[in-house]
Amino acid sequence: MSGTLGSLFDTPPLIEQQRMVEAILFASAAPLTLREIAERLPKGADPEAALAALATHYEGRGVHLVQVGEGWAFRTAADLGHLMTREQVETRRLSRAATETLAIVAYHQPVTRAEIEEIRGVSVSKGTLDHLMELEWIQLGRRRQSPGRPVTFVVTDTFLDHFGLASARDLPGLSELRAAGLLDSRPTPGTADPDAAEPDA
Amino acid sequence: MSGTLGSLFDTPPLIEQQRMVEAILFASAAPLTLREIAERLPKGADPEAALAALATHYEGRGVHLVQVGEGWAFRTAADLGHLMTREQVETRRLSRAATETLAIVAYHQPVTRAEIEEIRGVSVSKGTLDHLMELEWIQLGRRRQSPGRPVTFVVTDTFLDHFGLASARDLPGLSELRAAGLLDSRPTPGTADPDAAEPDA
Amino acid sequence: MPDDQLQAIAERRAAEALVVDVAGFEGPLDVLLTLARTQRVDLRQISVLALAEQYLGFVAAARRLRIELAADYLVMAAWLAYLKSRLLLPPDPSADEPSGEDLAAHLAFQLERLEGIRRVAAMLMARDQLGRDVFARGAPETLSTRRTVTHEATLLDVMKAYARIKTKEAFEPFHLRREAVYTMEDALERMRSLLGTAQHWSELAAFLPEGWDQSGGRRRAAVAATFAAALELVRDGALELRQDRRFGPIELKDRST
Repeated sequence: MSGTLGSLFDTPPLIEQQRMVEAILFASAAPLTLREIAERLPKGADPEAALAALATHYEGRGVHLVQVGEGWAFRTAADLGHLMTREQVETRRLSRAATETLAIVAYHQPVTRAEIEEIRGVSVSKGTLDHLMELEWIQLGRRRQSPGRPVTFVVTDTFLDHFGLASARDLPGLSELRAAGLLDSRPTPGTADPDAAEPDA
Repeated sequence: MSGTLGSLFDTPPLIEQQRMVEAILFASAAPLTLREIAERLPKGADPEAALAALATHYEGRGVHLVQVGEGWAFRTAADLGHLMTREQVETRRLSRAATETLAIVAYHQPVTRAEIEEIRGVSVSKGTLDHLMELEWIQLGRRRQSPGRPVTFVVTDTFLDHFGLASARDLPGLSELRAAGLLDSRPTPGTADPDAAEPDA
Repeated sequence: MPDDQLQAIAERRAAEALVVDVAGFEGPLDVLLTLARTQRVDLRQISVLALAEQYLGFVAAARRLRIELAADYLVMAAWLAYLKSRLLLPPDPSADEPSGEDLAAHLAFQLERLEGIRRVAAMLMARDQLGRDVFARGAPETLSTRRTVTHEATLLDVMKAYARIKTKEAFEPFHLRREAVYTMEDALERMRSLLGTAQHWSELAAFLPEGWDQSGGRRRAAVAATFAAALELVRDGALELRQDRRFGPIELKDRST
């Protein structure tokens, strides 16, 4: 039997598609994208509808269906975290420099190293960026189309997954920061900032 | 936060206990026994009742609550097992050794292994011949009526079929190969690597 | 103690803590932000003049305590001293420079932006985190991949392969066929070891190596090499050579006897 075999038959009813998506997502620890899910469903299936039905079914349960960037995953309900002490992974507390750098990347992305330094008022040690990249919370984005073509940093889906964010637009306090104009790029008076660029893309 | 905190409050209702068992079993790496589940639940909870309710809730779903030995665990429904397997067909180029061996069999059949080696100028591994036999492109012919009665190899109908030949005699002769420019060409770089494989074709 | 006295003590302690903790700061902007907080006003309404004075006081205190200050703290001090002068002096309309107010506003913006990032960073860290509050499936069922490999070859591949075998020799790298060459080095070595045996005049041909004394190219090669080696030994004074007549046999004799 294979997934492609299904195409020989009629597309299964939505309730059956829902079961399939449920099984596929349950089996995976990492989020799966809509495309990855669709690839494993019979032809003609509607993964989006199945996901929506599934999300409703799991509302209020001990396990939730959550969206993580482009992907979907089952995660335990946050209010039950205290029951999972044995599953808790011991993580080293992020240093203050790393926490701030991560926040700057998340809220100002795509952002160059020079911009991170400008915001923190202190140089960024390579170790900090390396550490965040090792955690797979940040990654290299596109090069900035400005002199020197500096690399930019952006947050990853792993970051969104870790902090339970459906997308970078759901970052806490994002709208307040934007409303206060704190995400604007304002060059120092009297200097032409070569890296000045759109704060949000 | 800790599990013991729950005991300070009243025992949560069964539906809440069900949520708890659901989350605990979902996050656990291994099946949990009734006792292990009870240890993680607030005092006064009834894990048996919660498990029973949970099993009912998951009946007919894509994921089932199943008993594994002494323990309990979630498992994807058996009828959806095919979704957990990804079929992948990879087409690879035949290795150079196999192509040359196949060519010799086609042009010189019936031919013994020793003769193939003499023509190629290098030894022919049994693996190469086995591989060609698995592909059903060559097969054993009559034994040669010479000392040792060595086996011979001939091409199969599958080979002729695959290459669109009515018979092995239809293969172009050396002069025709030369006319086609094939004899003047040095081995093309792409075919020089005996194991050169195209990952996807 | 009266409140104002208590507050004075608290402020002094805070100032001391600032200096002692200088290593704990994440740069001059961090120090400024901490100082700005003591003004207990909205960062937009902050007195940059007062802030500059506090920072310069902080740097002076740190130097009095002989605390090594990183260059960027001193750069900031110099910049703030400049900013202070710009704020105190009336603007020079002829100077093509940003006004003191512009510079002060930008500093206030930087401080506000840093504080904003710190606020949201704290909010971010307070979220439910995977592996701490929220958990993924503990026993993921691995997606097995059943890989079927098919091998493909075209008729052209087969024909080319055959062509390749049949024309292999034509493409073999050029090798000198050395087996018909007897080098002078070989001959010299052989002659040296045989010198002692030539007590009397002996024919050169007798010194040809075994297998090279038949006719043909091999013999010619051996004769040439042996003759050249003999000439070499004559030059060294180890050997005498003679030939009675043209094309006659060449004879040699050990010279030491």
